[in-house]
This record gives sequence, C-alpha cells and structure tokens, in this order.
Amino acid sequence: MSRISTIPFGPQHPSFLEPLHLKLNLEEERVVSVELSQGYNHRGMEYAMEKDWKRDAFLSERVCGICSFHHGTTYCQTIEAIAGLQVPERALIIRTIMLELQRITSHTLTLGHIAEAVGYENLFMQFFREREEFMRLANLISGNRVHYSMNWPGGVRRDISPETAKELENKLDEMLPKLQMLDGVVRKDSTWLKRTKGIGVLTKEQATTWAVVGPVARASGIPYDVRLSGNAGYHLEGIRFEPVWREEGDCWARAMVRMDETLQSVDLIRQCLGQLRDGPLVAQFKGHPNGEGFSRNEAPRGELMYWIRAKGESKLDRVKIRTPAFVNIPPLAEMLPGCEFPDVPVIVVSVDPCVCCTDR
Amino acid sequence: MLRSTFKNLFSHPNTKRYPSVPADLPQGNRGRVEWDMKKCIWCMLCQKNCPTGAIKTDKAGKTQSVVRNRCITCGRCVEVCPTQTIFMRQQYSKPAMEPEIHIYGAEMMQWEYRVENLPILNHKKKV
Amino acid sequence: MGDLTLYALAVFLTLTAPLAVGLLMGVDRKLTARMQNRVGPPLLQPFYDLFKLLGKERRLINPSQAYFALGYLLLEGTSLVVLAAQGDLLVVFFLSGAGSLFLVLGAFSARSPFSQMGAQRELLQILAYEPVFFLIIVSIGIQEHSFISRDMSQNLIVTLPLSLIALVAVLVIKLQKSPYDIAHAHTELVSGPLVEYSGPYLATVELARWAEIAVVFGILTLFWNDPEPVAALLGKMVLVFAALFTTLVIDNVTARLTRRRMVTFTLSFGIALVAANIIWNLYLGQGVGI
Amino acid sequence: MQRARSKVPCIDKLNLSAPPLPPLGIMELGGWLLLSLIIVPMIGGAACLGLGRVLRLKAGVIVTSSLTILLGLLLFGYMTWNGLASISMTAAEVAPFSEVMLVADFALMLVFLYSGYKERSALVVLFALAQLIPLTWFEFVLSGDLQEPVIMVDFLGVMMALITSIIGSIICIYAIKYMEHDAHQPRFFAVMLLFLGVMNGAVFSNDLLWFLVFWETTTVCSYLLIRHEGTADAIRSGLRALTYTLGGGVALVFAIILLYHYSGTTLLSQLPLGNAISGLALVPIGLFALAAFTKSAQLPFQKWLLGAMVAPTPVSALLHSSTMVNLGVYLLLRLSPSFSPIPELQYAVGLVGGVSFLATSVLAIGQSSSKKVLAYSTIGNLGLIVLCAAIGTKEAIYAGMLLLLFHAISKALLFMAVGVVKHETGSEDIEPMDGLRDKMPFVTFALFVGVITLLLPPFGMFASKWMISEISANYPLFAFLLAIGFGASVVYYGKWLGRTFSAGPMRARKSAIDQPLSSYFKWTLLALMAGAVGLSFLISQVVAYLIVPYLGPLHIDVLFVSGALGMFPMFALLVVIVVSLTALALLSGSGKAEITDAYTGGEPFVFANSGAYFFSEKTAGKAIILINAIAVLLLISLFLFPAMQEVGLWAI
Amino acid sequence: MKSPWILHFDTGSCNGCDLEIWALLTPKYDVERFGMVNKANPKHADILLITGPVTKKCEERLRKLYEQTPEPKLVIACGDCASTGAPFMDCYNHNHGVNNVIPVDVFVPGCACRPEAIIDAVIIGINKWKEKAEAMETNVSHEDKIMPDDSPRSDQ
Ligand code: SF4
Ligand code: SF4
Ligand code: SF4
Ligand code: SF4
Ligand code: SF4
Ligand code: SF4
Ligand code: SF4
Ligand code: SF4
Repeated sequence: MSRISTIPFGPQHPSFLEPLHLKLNLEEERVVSVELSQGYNHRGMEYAMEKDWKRDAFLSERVCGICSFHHGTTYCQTIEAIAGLQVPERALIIRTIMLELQRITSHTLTLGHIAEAVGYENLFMQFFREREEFMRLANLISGNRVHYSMNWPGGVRRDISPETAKELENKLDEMLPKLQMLDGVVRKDSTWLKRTKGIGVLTKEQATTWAVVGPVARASGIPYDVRLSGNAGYHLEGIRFEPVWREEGDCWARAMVRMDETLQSVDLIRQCLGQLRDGPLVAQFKGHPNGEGFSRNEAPRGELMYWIRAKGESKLDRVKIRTPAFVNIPPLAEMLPGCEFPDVPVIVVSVDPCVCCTDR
Repeated sequence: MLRSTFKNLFSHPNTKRYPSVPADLPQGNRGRVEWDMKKCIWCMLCQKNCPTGAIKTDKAGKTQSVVRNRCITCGRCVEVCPTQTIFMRQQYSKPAMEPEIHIYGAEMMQWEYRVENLPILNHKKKV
Repeated sequence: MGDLTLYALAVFLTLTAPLAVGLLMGVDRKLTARMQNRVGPPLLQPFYDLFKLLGKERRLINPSQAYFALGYLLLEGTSLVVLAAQGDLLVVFFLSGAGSLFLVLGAFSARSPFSQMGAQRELLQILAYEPVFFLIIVSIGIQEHSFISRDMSQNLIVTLPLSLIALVAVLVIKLQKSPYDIAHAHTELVSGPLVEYSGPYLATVELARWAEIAVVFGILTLFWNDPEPVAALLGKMVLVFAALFTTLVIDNVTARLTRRRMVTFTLSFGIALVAANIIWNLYLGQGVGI
Repeated sequence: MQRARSKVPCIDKLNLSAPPLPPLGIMELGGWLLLSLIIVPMIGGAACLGLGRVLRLKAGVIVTSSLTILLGLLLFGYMTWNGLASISMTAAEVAPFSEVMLVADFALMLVFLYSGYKERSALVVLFALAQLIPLTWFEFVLSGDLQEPVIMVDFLGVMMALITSIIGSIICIYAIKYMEHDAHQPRFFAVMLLFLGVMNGAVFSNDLLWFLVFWETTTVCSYLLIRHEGTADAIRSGLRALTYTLGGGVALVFAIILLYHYSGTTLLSQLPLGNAISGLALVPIGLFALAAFTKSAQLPFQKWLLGAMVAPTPVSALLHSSTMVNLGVYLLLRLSPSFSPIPELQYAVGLVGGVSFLATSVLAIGQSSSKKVLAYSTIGNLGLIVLCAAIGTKEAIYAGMLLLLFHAISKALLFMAVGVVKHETGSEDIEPMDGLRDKMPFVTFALFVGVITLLLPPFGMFASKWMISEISANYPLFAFLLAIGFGASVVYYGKWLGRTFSAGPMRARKSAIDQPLSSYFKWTLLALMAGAVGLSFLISQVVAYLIVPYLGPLHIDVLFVSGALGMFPMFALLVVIVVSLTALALLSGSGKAEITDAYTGGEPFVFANSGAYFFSEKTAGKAIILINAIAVLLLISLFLFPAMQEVGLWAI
Repeated sequence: MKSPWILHFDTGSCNGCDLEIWALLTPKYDVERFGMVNKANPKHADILLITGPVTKKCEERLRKLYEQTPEPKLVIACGDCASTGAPFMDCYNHNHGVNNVIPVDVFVPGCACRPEAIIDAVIIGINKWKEKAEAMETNVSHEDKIMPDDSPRSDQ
C-alpha cells in the first residue's frame, strides 16, 4: 500500500512571499515527487507594455519589486539599443550604483529569507535590519524605497548630489563591518551549516543542462556573470570586479555566493562613487523607437533579458522579458525529489524563485 | 552569533517607534504630488503623461484631481509640467477607508477631497 | 502549615501558575525581541492574544477538535493540580503526557495537511523528550527516595546538576524553541498541530500549553530547596529565569534542525546526562546507595 | 472431597497470615466449580463439533459461553464470600482424571509427531520426541503421593480464570458474527471453546505434569486456530507457532524432570524459593522461564505471535488477551520467588522483559498493520509483567497482576474493534482507517476507549504502569528501558488513533454513515468497554477482592495520589475529568461553531496523508537481529550463572 | 484590540509591497510592538494584508482564505495595485483591486506603500475592528457574505 502523503505548499504559505504552488508528494517526510504550478501572478504585463513605450520605464519596474531597477534599466537599455542612444557616463555610473544598491537589498533579503526558512529567526532579523539601512539609502537617492523610478530611455531622471554621495559613502563604511559579521555567521555557524550544507545540490552538469543563471549557476561552479559583458556601467574605466563563484552547488554555496556578492557590491558602489564625474544625465531623444532591440543585465537572481520590437509609434509591437527565475525554477523539479520535507522551503528559497517576474 | 545576540540584548533597539516618533522620511522623499493651482495653464500634459491615469484635469471646471491610490509617485507629472505647478511633498499619502481622490481647484485655498466612485472600479466590465 | 493553608496554596498555585507562565511568555517574547535588536511586544501581550482569541468567532472542522482541546486543557490542568498539591511526580508526568497525546489527537482529528503533519511531528517530539523527562523524574526519585514532591528536601541542583541540564533540553522542545521547534515549525508547517484551531479553541489550546509549561517549570523549581521560605522562593525564581534565559539564548543562536537530529540528540544526550548523574550518585560518588 | 490448604510461595514469602478454615462441605462446591470451569467449555466445544446446523451451533456457543462466564463469576463469588484464600483438590480426589491426563499426554505427543510428519517439519518431530522420550522415562521414575494437591486455585488463579472465562467467552460470542461465513464453523468454535477449558485447566493445575498436559493442549489449540484458514500463509504461521511453543514445551518437560531431581517435587506450590537453592538447582527455574518466554512470545521468540496475525481476528483476540500468552507470564508470576532473590537471574529475566517492552514499542512505530501493532503492544505489555515478576517484590507482583487484568480487557477490546473494521471493510491496515470515525463512529469510539484505557491515566493500566515506575527507582537500569518504551507506545498508539479520528468538514459527513453494526459486535464491544472503564472506576474493589487476598495488604497504595493534602483517589481524577469535560462541552456548546474547510494555502486541494513510520522495514530488520542477539545472550546467561556457580567460578 | 495577527497574501503584486510588509516585522519597524505577528494562517489571522490587483487565478484562492478567516476580521489592501490595480491598469488578467473580490476595510496608497503607511492603516483598521466586534456581539451580520462576483461597489 502506498505511503504517499500529498502536502500543498502555497500559494499562500509563510515561507513563500509569492504565490507559488508546490504539490509535494511525500513518503514519510521524504519528497518523492513535486508538481509545481505557477501563473498565480500572471497579470499580462508584456501585453500592457505594448501600449506606450514611455510609460514602460515605470511599468517595467513593476514587473518586480525586488530588482525593479534592473528591469527598468534593462528596458531602457533595450530602447537605447533600438534608438542607438549613447548614454552619458554619469548616467551609467548612477545606474550602476543603483543596480548594486538594489543587489545588496535583494541579496540581504534572500539571505534573510533563507535564514527564516531554516528557522533561524535571529539571523533573519539581523539581515533585515542591515537591509533597512540600504533601503533608506535608496530612498535617499531616488526618493522611493522600492521602485526608484529613476530611469528614462537615454539616462536617468535623478541625480546624486555631492552631499548624498558623501552620505552614501559614510554609510557604506559603517555598514561594511556589520555585513562582515553576518558573513562570518553564514560562513561558519554550525546549526546553519547543518541545515544548508549538502542540501539541494545542483551539480555543474545539472546546472549546465538546465541552463540556470545568476547565483544559482555561480554556486554550481559556473562563473557566469552578465555584468562582465553587459552594457551597464561595469565596463567603465576604474571599475573592476571578479565574479564570485563556488563549486559546491548546495544551499550553503548559494547563500555564500550571495553573501560574497553583497560585500562585492559595497566595493563596487565605492568604486563607482570614485568615478562619479560631472556630466549630463540623460541623452535627449525625440520621436519613437523603430526596430528590434535586445539587452540584458545581471539582475540579483541572474541574467535578465529584454527583447523589444518597435514600429516607430508610441505603441510597441512586442515586448518579451526573459527573467532569471524563469530558468532557475525548473531545476527545482530535480532538486526537490529525494530531499527531506523540512529542506523544501530552504531549497526553494535558496534558488529564490520569484514568481512575479516569471508569471509577469 | 552569540556575541551579537548579547550585544543586541544590551544595546538600544534598532526600532524607530513610529507613530510615537515621526516617520523616517529622507530628504527628497517622493511622498505625494500636489498642485499649486495658481500657476496651472491647463496644458493637460500631466494627465497625458501620468503612467497610471491618476490625474484628471478638468479644464472646464478648473480642477485637477488625483486618485491617491493610483499615483505611483513616479514624479513624471512633476517633470513634464511646464510651469512647476505640480510638486512633490515629502509626506506620503495616508491610508483611508476608501480610495481617496484629492481635488485641487483654482479657487480653492487648499486641496479638498471627496471620495468618488472610482471609474476604474468598474473597469472589469470593460475587459 | 495547616490543612486549610495548604489547600488554599494548592488552589492558588494551580490557578496562578498558567498565568505566571503567560507572563513568562511575555518576558520570553520581549527578551527574544531585544536579542534581535527589536523593541518587542508589551509584557502582557500573551494575555492580549488570549483575550482577543476568546472574542473571536468559533470555527471548527469537526467537533472532536474542540473536545480534544478541552481534554488537553483538563489533563494539563489536573497534572498541575497534582503538582500544586505537592503530589506524586510520576502522576504529574503521566497526566501531562496524556495531555500532549490529546493535543496530538486534536491535531489529527482535522483532515488537514499541516495539522496532521504537525501531529506526527508532535508525536516525534514526545518520543524525544518524554523518556528524558521521565528519567529526570526517576533520578529525582532515586535521589530523594520518594516521588512525592512534598518530600523533596535536598538542593537537587547540587546532587543532580546533569539532570537539570537535561531538563533544559526538554524545556527547549516544550517551549517550541529552535533548534527543536519541529512540530510548530512556522516556515514548514505554518503552525503545525494548531493550524486548524482558531478563536476560543486556540485560546484553550494556548492555555493548556501554558499549563503544560507550568508543569515543567514546576518540576524545575523542585531542584532548589531551602528551609528558609524566602530563600527557597528566590532560588526557585532565579532557577526558572535562568532556564528560560538559557533556552532563549539557544533559540537565538541556532537554526531549526531536523526531526531525526532532534530525536537522536535529545534522547542520547538527555539519557546520557541523566544516566551519568545517576551512576555518579549511586556508585562512584560519595552519594547515597540504595 | 477433602479440604486442604496449600502453601502459596508468594504468600509464604510475603508472610501473609492464613485466613480461617472454611466450614466443611462448602469446599466440595468449590471443587465442582473448578472442575466444571475446565470441563464445561470442553463439553460445549465437543458439542459444537457435533452440531452441524448453524443455528444450533450459534445457540451452543452462546449457552456454553454464558455458562462459562457464570461459572467464573460463581467461583470468584464463592471464594470471596467464604473468605477462602485457595481451594485445592488432592490427587486422590481427582483420581479418575489422572489416567485421562496420562493418556491425553501421550496422545498429544503423538499428535505432535503426526503434525510434524505431515508438515515435513523435522524440528517439530524432534521437539515431540524430545518430550516423549523423557516423559515416558519420567512416568516410571515418578512416585506420586495421593495427598498432593493436584488441583489448586488461589486468587492469582481466580483472576486468570476470570479473564479466560469472561473475556474469552465474550470473544467466542463475538466470533459468531465474525465467522458467519466460515466453512468450518463447528471445528472453529470447538477449538475456541476447548481452549477456554484448557486454559482454565492450566491455571488450576498444581501438579506440573497436569500443567504440562494443559500447556501442550493450548499449543495444539493455538496451532489449529492459527492455521484455521488453510492458506499457505496460515499453515506456515501455524507451523511456526507450533515449533516455537513446542520448543518451549521441551524446556518445560526438562524443567519438571530437573525440578524433581533437585528439589523432589512436581508441585507448583512447592517450587523452591530462590534463596534456598543454588548452582545447578537453579537450572530448572531457568528452563521454566525459558518455556514461559516462548509462550508469552518474549524476545527472541516474538516471531510466532506476529505470524499468528494471519488467523481470524477472534483468534488473535483470544490468544492475546485471555489465553495462550497469559500462560507464560502466569508461570513467571508463580515462579517469581524462585528466581527474583538471585540478582543475576532477576536481571536476566527482567532484562528480557524490559528489552521486549522497549524493542516492541519502538518496532511497533514502524508497523502499518493494526494487528501487528497490537501484537507488538501485547509482547511489550507482557514484557512489563515479566519485568514485574523479575523484580518480585510484593508491589511488583501487584503491578503485574493489575497489568495482566487490565491489559486483557483493553487488548481484547482493541482486537475486536479491529476485527469489526476488517469484517466491514476488508482491511486491517492503519492507513485505510483514515477517517474511520465517519464510517464507523461506534467502532472508532471503541478503539479510542481501548487505547486510552491501555495508555492513559487514570485508567487501570495506568495504575500498574505508575507502580512499575515507582519501583523502577530501585532498579535504575529498568527505568531506562521503561522510559523509551512509554514514550514509544504513546507514539504508535497516538498516530493510529489519530488516523481514525481524522475527518474532514462535518458537513460532508451525511452520506458516510454505514449500515448499522451487528448486535453481536455492538454488545460485545460495549461489554468490554464497560469493563475497561468500569473496572478502572472500581479499581480499589478489584484490588481489595482480587489482589489483596493473594498478596495481602500493601504498604503503598498507588490508587491514591498522595500529596501535602493527604490522599485523593486516582479515580476521582477520572470523575473530575469526565464531568468537567462534559460540562465544559455543554457550556461552550461546540455545536454552535461554524464548520470550515482545512487550510491548504488557499488552493483547492485534495489532501492525502499517510502516517509516519520513521524507519524502514530494513532498519527494523537489522534492529531485530541485534535485539534478538541480546535476548539470546540474556537467555544463555540464565543458565551460565548457575553453571558457573556450580563449578565455583561465580559467587551469587 | 492589542493583538492583531496578520495574514499576508500576494495576489499578483510585484513583491514591492510584500517586502514592505516583511520589513514591518523586522527590527526597524517591529510591529510586534503592537502585538502584530505574521501568522500566515487564515484560521489564526485577524487582519488580511492583501497585495496585488488579484489576478484571475488568485481570485478563488483569495476568496477561500477570506472565508476561512474567522470574524471579526479586517482586510487591508496594501499598495496601489491592491487598491485600484492602477500600476497594472492595462493588464488583462486581473480584477483591478481587492475590493472587487472581497470587501476591503482600509486602502493603503503608495507604490510601494511605505511601512509607516501600513502601520497607519492598521491603526485605522483597529477602530473599525471595534465596530465589527460589537456588531458580532449583537449578531448583526456585517459584511459577512462575500460580494457576488461582478457587483460594483455601491456604498461608496
Ligand atoms: S497561453 Fe499558455 S499560459 Fe496562457 S492560458 Fe494558454 S496555456 Fe495557459
Ligand atoms: S497576443 Fe494573442 S494570446 Fe497574447 S494577449 Fe494578445 S490576443 Fe491574447
Ligand atoms: S526563449 Fe530564448 S532561450 Fe528559450 S528557446 Fe527561445 S531563444 Fe532559446
Ligand atoms: S519553452 Fe515555451 S513552449 Fe516550451 S514549455 Fe516552455 S513555455 Fe511552453
Ligand atoms: S527574479 Fe524576477 S521577481 Fe525575482 S527579483 Fe528578479 S525580476 Fe524580480
Ligand atoms: S507622480 Fe506619477 S503616477 Fe503620480 S500623478 Fe504624477 S505622473 Fe501620475
Ligand atoms: S502639466 Fe502643469 S500646467 Fe499643465 S495642466 Fe498639468 S498642472 Fe497644469
Ligand atoms: S502597489 Fe506597486 S509596489 Fe505595491 S505591489 Fe503593487 S505594483 Fe508593486
């Protein structure tokens, strides 16, 4: 007689922020198979984005509230690609600062989220406490906490004033030791390691087969980072970084990659602040884009791509968004079977399947 | 972790005790848009550019209205307004029992608001 | 003390102990918050919760849930009565264990995934802490030559230090603290056995849980005895706070571990501690022989 | 007939003062009661075999069962009324039967030989021969004394007889419905009823040779009942049971012969006290214990009882609660004064019991068949009784007797409830019992009563568990075995019971109620439920009338919770709980509550759950091998110590 | 009411408001000061914090969660999209606000709504809670049935 229990996870569940439904077939507490169902979050955004390309600078941010700026930036980059716009250097730098700032808030969120999933409430609180500091910085620079609404095809709409830059720099100096303390915990804490090390392993082969991106790929031994080849400000002079990657491919490695990238982002923002020189903020552009364009960026969860076909009017012909979570979610079907039930939220959260951008 | 736990225990909590202390709104916070009605030239640019259709410019009735629950504080209207009629306040708009529409009239001293049957609420039928 | 005073004391203790635990839970939440650098709820928050729940609508999946909840409360209450009347510790233990079984049955009686999952884990917790708890009581019995709590006279904290440590391990599970808050694991099972309880029934279960914890704390207080009543009371209180504080610190510096680890660790660690203590007292130390 | 008063070893040891002699004449009635308790079920059984037609068979079973119950009660009433501690009959009085017994003995051996031959089981043939040859020799050596009390019953015997006669008879009545469609009804009921008589015979026998005959007859009966269904599985299990218990029989034969050799007696009442013998004289005691272990399916002999689960459920109920397995622990309780004063034997026997309790409790967690769970639980509880017998103090025997009594009632109830489920749904697995409360509320309630009376305070079983725990403070080693066992038994019963109670929203329940329960099932279940709960209420009476007459007054009284406020009776707690539960339920009016769905994260979801078993069959298999090895070592030590003592290697 | 327990459900939001709700639980805002705890279970919840414009697929789920929450209960629509669906106004697959599916008690503006605004909303809601609790006492059914699918709100 079969000893299979079927347990629902989501769409509303304490460890998932977003509506995602996992139907877990468990034998005892071991996952036998999993059925993933999505689409709870499908609003029809790509269609809505066809309505008016100017509005999309704001609408594209609403694809996702965690890496909104990455979406906005990638959208603008695509339009810029279509229209052949040259973005001023200052705008590039500001974009990069904001991208990295958002990466920090996103990574600390994910790390806190994993901590919550393993039942380490205190660690969760600590991550979110530090995250709030960065949220405040973003608020200070852009005026908003979540959707910065700073982008515009051709550049940015808000400047970083010298005072703000100073404050940002001071704050980063203040935050670095705190982040390093958390880094120590993520690296060494024994109960945390027990719950994350060796859990949910995605081997390099599997990672290649499933073509995962972002920290998930980098934790499985694939040092793939679009920032190296992307078109945001990372190629500018004076900005240097090496992609962070690890071999293990387990939950701990994914957490560790994010932790290291957080520290790296702090460093990158500092580099950018050093490169912040006077100049125009936005390249002026009249008329409507016409033609096809493609652009990508390294969002906190990996490679984000926009492809747009415009037809020289305010309406766009087609907008296609390929989000990182779109490729990162499917491997769950291979990672979850065989694991223990309590590890399910940990694995799922460590992959960080954002539904809102996948469903759009 | 043990060390930081004890440190936390004996240090002052990180909490900002809102509402006992005012909200922590940084300089340049995009709170809510408001109109300084004396300057408006009724060019309708704000209504046209608002990405969410929050603004309704009534040229005949000489009023500007904004649905607070539609505005995403993108600041686009502030940007496009040729006369700087629109400006952004630091204070965010407050929650209420119904979605609020704030109406600014040329003759009014201050904005006043009334709650209206939002057209968007019946939007569903159109789709 | 006269009979009447004793009766009054027993009744008083039975009624106030769960309330005291409620207060302790408030302290617990406050301290946890402070350890997490937060302000935390008011001290009386557990009571606010309780009263709010009492005022809510009654909802059930089926009536047996309510009966089991009541059974849980009554058994834990009876257990507390026996303890307050300074009765037999084994009876206290068995009654309290029966109460936990009723909680499990109540959780099982709702056909709900998380509730049943939680019930199974609750059983596992019982498997983990019950033997240790039992042995702690046996070790007290061996030491004092009696299981009647009235007869306790020594400072057990001196003679049974290892049992005391084992009791903290039991307390971690009973207080639903990580690393062993397996059954109520919020991020996995929402709230485990309690998922399907709501409103007044949840309040009942919560009250029963306070009584259950009161029993553990009650037994904890037996570890401190002093002929001087004031000193005894003070010592007992310090003991309770120290134990609570220890569990809180443990809670805040650990992640939740898995069920297998819980069973193997608690059983082996707890039993080994108690066994070491008994062996030391009976055979190795200058302790009392039987 | 002549009156006689026996010496009960325990009573001797515990210095019980002798009650006054009853007036002449009354004893005769007692003797007849004893004999009829043995013979009536047998005649009833024989009659059943003759009665072909179903209707008359039914009547026959009911009449015999009722008569047996009546006789059992009469015996108890008779002894209590007259204040007798025991009744006995000498060999001279029962002389006509002696020849019958002798014939029966050899007939049995031949039956065994034949079965062994037919089933191609060398082991059975070997065991049969190993009994036949020494016994034949022994019959020549033995010189019987006609004044020996061959039949004797004291209150331990009375309690056993009550269990057998009342619970056994109820099971037989229950079986009428259960075996309704069976092809071999007459044979089945004949053996069932015979079993009752034989069981009574065994507990009444004082002469070990008589005891042996009855003992071996129970083996035959159980063999026949287990293989009743005739499937390959049934035959295999039957043969296994036969092999194991027959092996125990060999031990018993040698035990009797050696006992006669070393102590010069074949009477149970004259078993030597432990502190009076040493060296090889202890070997027969060890052999008795070995025999008892096989009968009570203690480790490492548990396998036959688990296999016996293929038998129809009434058979399981009978074997587990009122006959067969009880015989083993009965023997150990009688034997207790002979080995408990010797620490080595005490620990060896006690550990077998304790390890059995621990191991079966843990193993039961991994079982998905309800009957297997019950079987493990039986072995575990018998293990507790063995532990009590090993400890051997007055309190321990007291606890053991209480345990025996209450376990029999609750276990019969549980088996019968499971039987009803099997009868109605065709399955006895735990998983399909999910939501049983919707389909069979009454049976679920019976299961619930069975489990809580077996497990929880303040019911009868609890009193004895409590007592064992109290005693275990003097035996810390045993306390460790108990600790995990208690925890584990809560787990396996909890998850089973939980499964039956699992129910969806009440509003979906309308159509689910089954056809009404057969009255045979209903009333037998009800009777046992009433018994389990009622006797828990009346536990002080049970102690006063059944146990104190055997053991004498006790120093400690576990029926009362004592505290600073003095004592308050345990069952008062029960009353308080029941009353306040109903009162509160009425007050709060759970009927008013709105019925909702289960929480499934908002998703419309069909929820399937299966229980947790925590370890796989494979792990369990490995564990069993290990545990059996430990048990075998313990058994060896039973004989090793006396042998070493004999040659002077060990001082006891 | 000093112990509002919350349930948060994302019905198609962009995560922006969801994270602001989470931020509420963390040290900086720490709503446990008011006894607010994220119970994430409708059976325990008093306040439903709903984000997102309620996509078609989430509609039924939201209704179910709402039904499972025992009275008295409050619904707070967090963010612009939960209030009016505005940020996604041209998307085809949603209901343009929570109040088109279940009755909403408090609307929080902002995209994303600030944590402070949610605290304000809870404070407003608690006043309404008292009314509801009283209504429940006197057995006057107060919005206890879910509105029919397509009925416009007429009580504006
Ligand atoms: S297009 Fe795809 S996602 Fe959309 S409804 Fe059809 S099958 Fe479903
Ligand atoms: S392109 Fe076709 S499928 Fe897609 S939204 Fe338009 S009509 Fe629907
Ligand atoms: S969507 Fe892109 S990645 Fe996927 S198959 Fe098409 S081209 Fe390849
Ligand atoms: S690649 Fe496209 S067609 Fe294939 S499964 Fe995915 S969505 Fe469907
Ligand atoms: S993966 Fe998608 S939802 Fe997640 S943060 Fe990135 S864009 Fe947002
Ligand atoms: S700030 Fe943006 S959303 Fe708000 S009214 Fe202005 S343009 Fe519209
Ligand atoms: S854009 Fe400015 S000037 Fe034009 S209508 Fe709007 S408020 Fe008036
Ligand atoms: S209101 Fe804005 S930030 Fe909030 S969920 Fe909706 S789109 Fe996201």
